[in-house]
Amino acid sequence: MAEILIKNVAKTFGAYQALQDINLTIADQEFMVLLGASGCGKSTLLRIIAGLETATSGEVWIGGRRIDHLSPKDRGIAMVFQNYAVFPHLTVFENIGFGLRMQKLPNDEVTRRVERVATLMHIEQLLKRYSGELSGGQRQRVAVARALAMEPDVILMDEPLSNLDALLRMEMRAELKGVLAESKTTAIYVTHDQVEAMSMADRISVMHQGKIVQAASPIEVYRNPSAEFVASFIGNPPMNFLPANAAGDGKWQVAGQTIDGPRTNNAALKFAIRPEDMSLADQGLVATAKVVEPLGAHVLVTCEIDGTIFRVILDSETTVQPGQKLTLAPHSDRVRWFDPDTTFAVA
Amino acid sequence: MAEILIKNVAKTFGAYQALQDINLTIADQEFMVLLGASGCGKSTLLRIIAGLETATSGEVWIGGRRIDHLSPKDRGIAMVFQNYAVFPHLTVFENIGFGLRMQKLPNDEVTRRVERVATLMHIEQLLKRYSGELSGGQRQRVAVARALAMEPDVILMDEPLSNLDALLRMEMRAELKGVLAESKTTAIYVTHDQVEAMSMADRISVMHQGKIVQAASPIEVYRNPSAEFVASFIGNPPMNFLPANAAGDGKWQVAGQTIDGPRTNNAALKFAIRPEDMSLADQGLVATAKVVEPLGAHVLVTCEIDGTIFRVILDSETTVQPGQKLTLAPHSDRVRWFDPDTTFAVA
Amino acid sequence: DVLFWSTQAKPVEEAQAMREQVLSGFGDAVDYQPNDGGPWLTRLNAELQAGSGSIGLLGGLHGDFSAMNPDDLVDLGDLGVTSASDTFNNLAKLGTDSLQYIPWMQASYIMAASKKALEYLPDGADIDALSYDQLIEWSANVHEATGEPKFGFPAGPKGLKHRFFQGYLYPSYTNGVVRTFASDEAVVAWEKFRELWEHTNPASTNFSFMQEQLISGEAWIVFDHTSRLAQAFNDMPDDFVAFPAPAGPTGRGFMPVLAGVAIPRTAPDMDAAKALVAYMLKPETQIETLRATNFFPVVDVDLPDDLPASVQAAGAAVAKMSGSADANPGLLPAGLGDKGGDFNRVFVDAFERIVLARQDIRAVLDDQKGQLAAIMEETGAPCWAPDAPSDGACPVE
Amino acid sequence: MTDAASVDLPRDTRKSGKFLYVSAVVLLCAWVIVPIYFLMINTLSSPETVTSFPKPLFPEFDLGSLKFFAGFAGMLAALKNSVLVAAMTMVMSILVGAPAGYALSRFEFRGKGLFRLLILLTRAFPLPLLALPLAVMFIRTGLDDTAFGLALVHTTLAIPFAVLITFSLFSGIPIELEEAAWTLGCTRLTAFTKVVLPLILPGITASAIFAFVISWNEVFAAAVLTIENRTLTAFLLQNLDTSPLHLKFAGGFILVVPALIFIFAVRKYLFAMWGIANR
Amino acid sequence: MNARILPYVLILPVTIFLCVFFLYPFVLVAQQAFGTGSGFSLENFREVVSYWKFPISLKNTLLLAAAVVPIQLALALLMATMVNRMQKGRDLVLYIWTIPLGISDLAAGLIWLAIFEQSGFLNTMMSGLGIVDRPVNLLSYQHPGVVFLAIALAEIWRATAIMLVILVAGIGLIPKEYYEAAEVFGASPWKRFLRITLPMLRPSLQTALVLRVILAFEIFAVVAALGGTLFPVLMGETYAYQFDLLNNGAAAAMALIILAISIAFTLVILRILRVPKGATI
Ligand SMILES: Nc1ncnc2c1ncn2[C@@H]1O[C@H](COP(=O)(O)OP(=O)(O)OP(=O)(O)O)[C@@H](O)[C@H]1O
Ligand SMILES: Nc1ncnc2c1ncn2[C@@H]1O[C@H](COP(=O)(O)OP(=O)(O)OP(=O)(O)O)[C@@H](O)[C@H]1O
Ligand SMILES: [Mg+2]
Ligand SMILES: [Mg+2]
Repeated sequence: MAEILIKNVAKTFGAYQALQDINLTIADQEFMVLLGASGCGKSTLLRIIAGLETATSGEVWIGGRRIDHLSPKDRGIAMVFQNYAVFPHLTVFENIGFGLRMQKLPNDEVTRRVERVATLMHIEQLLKRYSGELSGGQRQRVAVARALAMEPDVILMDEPLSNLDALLRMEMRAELKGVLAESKTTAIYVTHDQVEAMSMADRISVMHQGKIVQAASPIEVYRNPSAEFVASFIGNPPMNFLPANAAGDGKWQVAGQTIDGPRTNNAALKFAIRPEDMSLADQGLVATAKVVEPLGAHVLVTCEIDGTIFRVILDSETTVQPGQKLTLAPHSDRVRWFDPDTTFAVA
Repeated sequence: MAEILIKNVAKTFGAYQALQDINLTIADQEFMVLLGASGCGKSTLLRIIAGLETATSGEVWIGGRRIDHLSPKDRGIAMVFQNYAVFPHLTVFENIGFGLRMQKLPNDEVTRRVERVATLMHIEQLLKRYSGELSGGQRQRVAVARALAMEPDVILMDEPLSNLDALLRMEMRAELKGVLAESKTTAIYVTHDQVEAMSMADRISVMHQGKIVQAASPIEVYRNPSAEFVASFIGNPPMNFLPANAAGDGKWQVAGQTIDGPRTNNAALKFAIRPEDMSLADQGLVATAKVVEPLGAHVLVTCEIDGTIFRVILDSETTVQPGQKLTLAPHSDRVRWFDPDTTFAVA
Repeated sequence: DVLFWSTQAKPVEEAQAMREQVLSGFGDAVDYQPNDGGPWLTRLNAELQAGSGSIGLLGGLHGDFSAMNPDDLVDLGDLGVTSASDTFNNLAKLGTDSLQYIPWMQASYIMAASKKALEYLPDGADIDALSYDQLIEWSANVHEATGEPKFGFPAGPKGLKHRFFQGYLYPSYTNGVVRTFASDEAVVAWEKFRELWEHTNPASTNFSFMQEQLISGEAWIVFDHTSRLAQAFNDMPDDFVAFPAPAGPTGRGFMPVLAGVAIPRTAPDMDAAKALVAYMLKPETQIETLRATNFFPVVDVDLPDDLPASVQAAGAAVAKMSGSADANPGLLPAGLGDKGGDFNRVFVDAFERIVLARQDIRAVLDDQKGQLAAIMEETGAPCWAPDAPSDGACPVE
Repeated sequence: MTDAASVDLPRDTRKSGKFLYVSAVVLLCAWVIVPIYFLMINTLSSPETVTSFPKPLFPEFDLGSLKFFAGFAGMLAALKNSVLVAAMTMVMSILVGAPAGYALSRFEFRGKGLFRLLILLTRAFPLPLLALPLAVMFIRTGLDDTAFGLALVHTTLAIPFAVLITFSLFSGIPIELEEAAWTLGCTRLTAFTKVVLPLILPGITASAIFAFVISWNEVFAAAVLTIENRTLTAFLLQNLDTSPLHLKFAGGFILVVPALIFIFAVRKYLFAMWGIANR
Repeated sequence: MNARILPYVLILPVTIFLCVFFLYPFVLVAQQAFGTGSGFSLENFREVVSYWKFPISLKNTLLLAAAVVPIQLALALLMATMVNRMQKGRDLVLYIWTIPLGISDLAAGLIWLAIFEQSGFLNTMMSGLGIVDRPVNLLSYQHPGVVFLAIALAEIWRATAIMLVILVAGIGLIPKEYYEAAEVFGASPWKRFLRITLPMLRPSLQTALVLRVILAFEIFAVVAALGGTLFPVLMGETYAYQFDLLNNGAAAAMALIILAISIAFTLVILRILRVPKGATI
């Protein structure tokens, strides 16, 4: 049982407030992904859970025990550091086996486990090297392997795959998920890769300026962002926004079009739609194509509507020229509305 | 004029051959992206160009001058290091201005340039901090800003955006491209992000085990991979392969289906298709769905055909259940063929 | 075994000889440990303060003992051994009624010269009866002939220069040391010494043991302690001559060196220590000591003929010195207690200021006089020869 | 500019730079070695040669002076004592000093300034003045005349070196490495011993060298605090200055040799063996 | 263990050690400087300061430190950077350079006296080369400059290795990546030294300088060997008070004065070389 409970955690560095009133529960064996802009406090939160940083206030519980005052080694946690922290004076083998030696496991058990995770991470042929003789991605995999070898109750991973190529990353993702599920490990995983977040997470917590804005399942976060920040942050390219003015009776005026929307008292709302949730049609929002970027299977067309950037992803079959006028029909069940004052979603 | 010419460069570390016979020309002002698996030698190549590592053999020319024997500072190069190498004893401001001070630029010019690139990288409010007080992504941006501030002839970037969130990364990409184009800088850019590679590159060089396998425009690399490695490496998820047996007269037997293909003398080829280049149809390859992963706008369905993993990307509207049989029709103009012996593409 | 804690016979060869030749004859094992003054005194004081210790026997100069608290030394009066000299025995009481230490061995300061220098002796000068003026002239001759000043004077940090002023220069010119410190005669004496200094090797401020400079030829005519000249005579017996110190207007001043042995009150084995004292004073031991250290016996002995060259040369020179018609023997400073160092410093400072810094002689002497007077008053030490006796503290006139 | 010129020019400057560099190294080596060489000449010369002029520039290999010491009673025992004391000093000063250096580099705590001052005071006050009270204390507590007792005093002298050197090097070890060790189940102590210590091996080595050398060459305390168990230095060195020249040199030489052997044995640990990188 | 008490636990052994073996005797000795038995007085200080040699020895000590320490620092830095970039034979070279460490100051004085004395090696070589026609007396009161130079040389020779070893240990820990970055950004070797080595070496520099300066104020044996009585220094005077004049109070006062000077300089060094908060690795 390694449920993680974070209660009212705050952290300040001098005058700078890095975390504010964080409340989060991560269920036992859950795979929680932390997403958020650079500098929003993800690493700080992980470091507080690991016990490397002391929270200015608040409590951290793991498995029903309050652990704020335990030293890192007593928290049953393993961590992958954002900057690896691979020991330079030890070989890859010794690095990976480091934690196991600390637990005084017998030699053959250490060897067995090290070799297992090394194979998993595709670094089995590097076991004799020192970290100075590894490439960036290899070093990162050593860091991951070192944490995995511990078979901890809780694993904290700070962008563990950021320096790997797409192919390897995809493989690693699957293996990580598999290994962690098998060992029933609770995981908190920081990533900037949304595909990674979407495909791996049981739940995603979106952080913004030291606060958690939404914590929900990937599809929920993607489809029903709770706030404008989440909407614009998740999804690549991000959601499009257009101002909407009340036209009464649940109708809203958006870029010259009248669209069905929520019945609220607001005079203005924000209309939001993901780039892929539109198709070329005879009727709809009229946009001027500006830049056309091939993305392989699709094209990303960056357009302008009333001076606002508006992106749409179309099948790469369609040929669009810059300057061309496009009429875009939003898929109505994918349209979302936000209150411009609170920035929160309106039902 | 800063054309880069790499002639027969090889590099060995002890017994390990990190680079073999690299030949590459990067045109003046070109934006060249290096792609390749972790540990394939990308950083090593950059470091050789920068002069931080001496090639075991071969020559490096920049702007028509052979520069192998110049020290790094005389090569007119700026570099973003994979591990940042942000000076810990200097503030962000001093870090970014470091190279400018070395050039003995006047104070106000230094300030002007530093502030400009800092704003570009969204770190203008961090200028007084030391690197120990920055988050990983912030540190990385300092490293990028430091290189940009130099306004060099050639800029080498080793995964410069790997630790940034998607939104910021997208912004940075655009700004990087803009700034480099404006300053007419020749760039070599290592990335693992294929979207980045596709959208930024003038040309992409794909490296594999210390060799360059293909150097061509993004769309070319994506659509017409010159070898199996490139095909499987580029594209996320990667291209699917199935064994094909000659059925005579340009027909090939693939997973029980007969498909038009090249007229060669081979008895066997490999049929290859990208996951997004298929649609559900009445006739085609029959696959059994195993895992269904939502990716936002699409779903990634991992299937099996004759025991081979086979991935397909479908519109997220389609509901697929694991275990379901799918009939997939490949878009015929997207099918590629590879020689299983040489691994090279067959016309 | 007995720990013999000594400031004498420090050079490794002498220490070795002490152990192997002198002390091996004592029934019990003796651990002979020579030390610099600093550690010697520090260790001794520590044992005295702690109230227990391992030092059995102390060896030191008269001055080393006079600086000590008399209560810390065991009365050796009942031992039944003393030196042959009443003067020494008196000195050894250190102003008390009891024998604080037993005189152990003696030496003096003499002159030595390289035979190469002899040809430059001034006309009519007798090397065994030189005057200061002749010495100066001789040195000047050598200086002129060789182009280099060849008189050597032990003015280095460990040199015994102060003894030259206290026991030789002042008695020879002023017939006193304390009373006449700042007299007009003293001014003359210093002027003479300045003249001599003209012909003195300027590196003398680094010289501590003149035997080295004699041997190396950096100095041809030198003044020093007999044992500090020994090596020259032993190594090259045919190259050097020893001769008495020069004479001045008030005679040929000279001064003995007296070393003694004493027992600290913390000695672990008092009987063994006392036995060792008695052993040290035995004539045979004294002769062996002479061989080992070049210090002469303090008891009556018949000197054998096979003594080292240094002993023979020095012995002869000292004999001529004390037997000369104008001999003006001085005594060791007595009654100064732990101010012996300050007393020396008055003379050393005068030397450094007058000779090295070339300050005005009169002014320096008048200045230093105050300090000398203060020392005498504080200690209340009465005058010793050649100063005229005093009631109470010896006055500086 | 032609290609050849642009390539050759820096090559030349590199070559001349290299030459300058090598000659500087050679010069500095000579600067250190030549005086030692003179010491050796004098050690291996007969007494007459030592005091002669001009001096020979090559040793004549007269072993007389060395033989004298070889026959010196108690040399071996003294040598043993010296090594014993130096070894104890080394171990104690590092065991005691390194944790304090660690505390200085990793923690902010009240009294830190005061503590540093105490360390410096220790080095800035001449030991001979302290010898008397120390000796009294030692005699009373029975530490007197033991190798251990002397090692305690020498450790006091070596501690400032150990603390300050380890302090300055600990500051160069990224704290992340230590943090990583903690998350892998290390206590502060094991993280320190398994990760930090190996990385500051150069600093430990430097401290060890200093401790050894300080103890080896210390005369005063050794002379006062040991009687039966004299160290070689107290045994030889303190009487050297009043000994005949040739023995001075031979004695000096004999004292130098063990220290040189020790430094030779540990020299390679002075280098950081693993490049420390942040990532 | 609690991070608040841990540092105290760590410094406890040293503190106990120093309290017992340094502070306790130090207090006893220092007391003697202030008055003789009864009451507090500065008489001892007045005495030592008013002695005519005091200003000279103070001047000499400071002058020597001022001449020697900067040169040693420069030399040690040069040597440290040189061995650091050396590929072949560097432990041999470093070993040679650290040899003087093993040589006590007494022995060093001896060695250099053998070089500078009139019948010494320097004269042998000079007359051998025909520079002088007969040996010149270098260490005499007539050439105070030469005496000073000889002392300074001997001291530089003897004690540069102390700094060298500390700096070598420190310089090796500077991550290579920073040099590479600086190099790419146009820093010449000299600039790299100024902008990377020096600032990143600050802690080691601090230590090396502090220890060296303190030792420089305690210089004695080498000076006594080469300068004889010509070059009085503070520590020599202190020993004279203690062991020749048996005036413990005055000796303690002298020692305290040296201590005060050392600490003052140390504080200045620590101030100049302090590492700003946050600017550590
Ligand atoms: N000093 C060294 N000794 C031995 N092998 C080395 C050394 N440095 C690098 N290598 C090896 O050389 C290969 C290329 O390294 P390089 O850093 O260029 O990889 P990379 O393409 O940048 O990988 P990544 O994407 O993981 O950063 C790697 O397999 C690495 O293990
Ligand atoms: N020691 C410090 N002093 C001051 N500010 C700090 C310090 N450490 C971190 N910060 C600030 O706290 C904020 C949160 O940092 P953190 O490392 O948690 O970010 P992050 O979410 O991990 O970002 P990234 O994705 O870029 O790694 C950042 O804005 C950073 O600048
Ligand atoms: Mg982070
Ligand atoms: Mg790399």
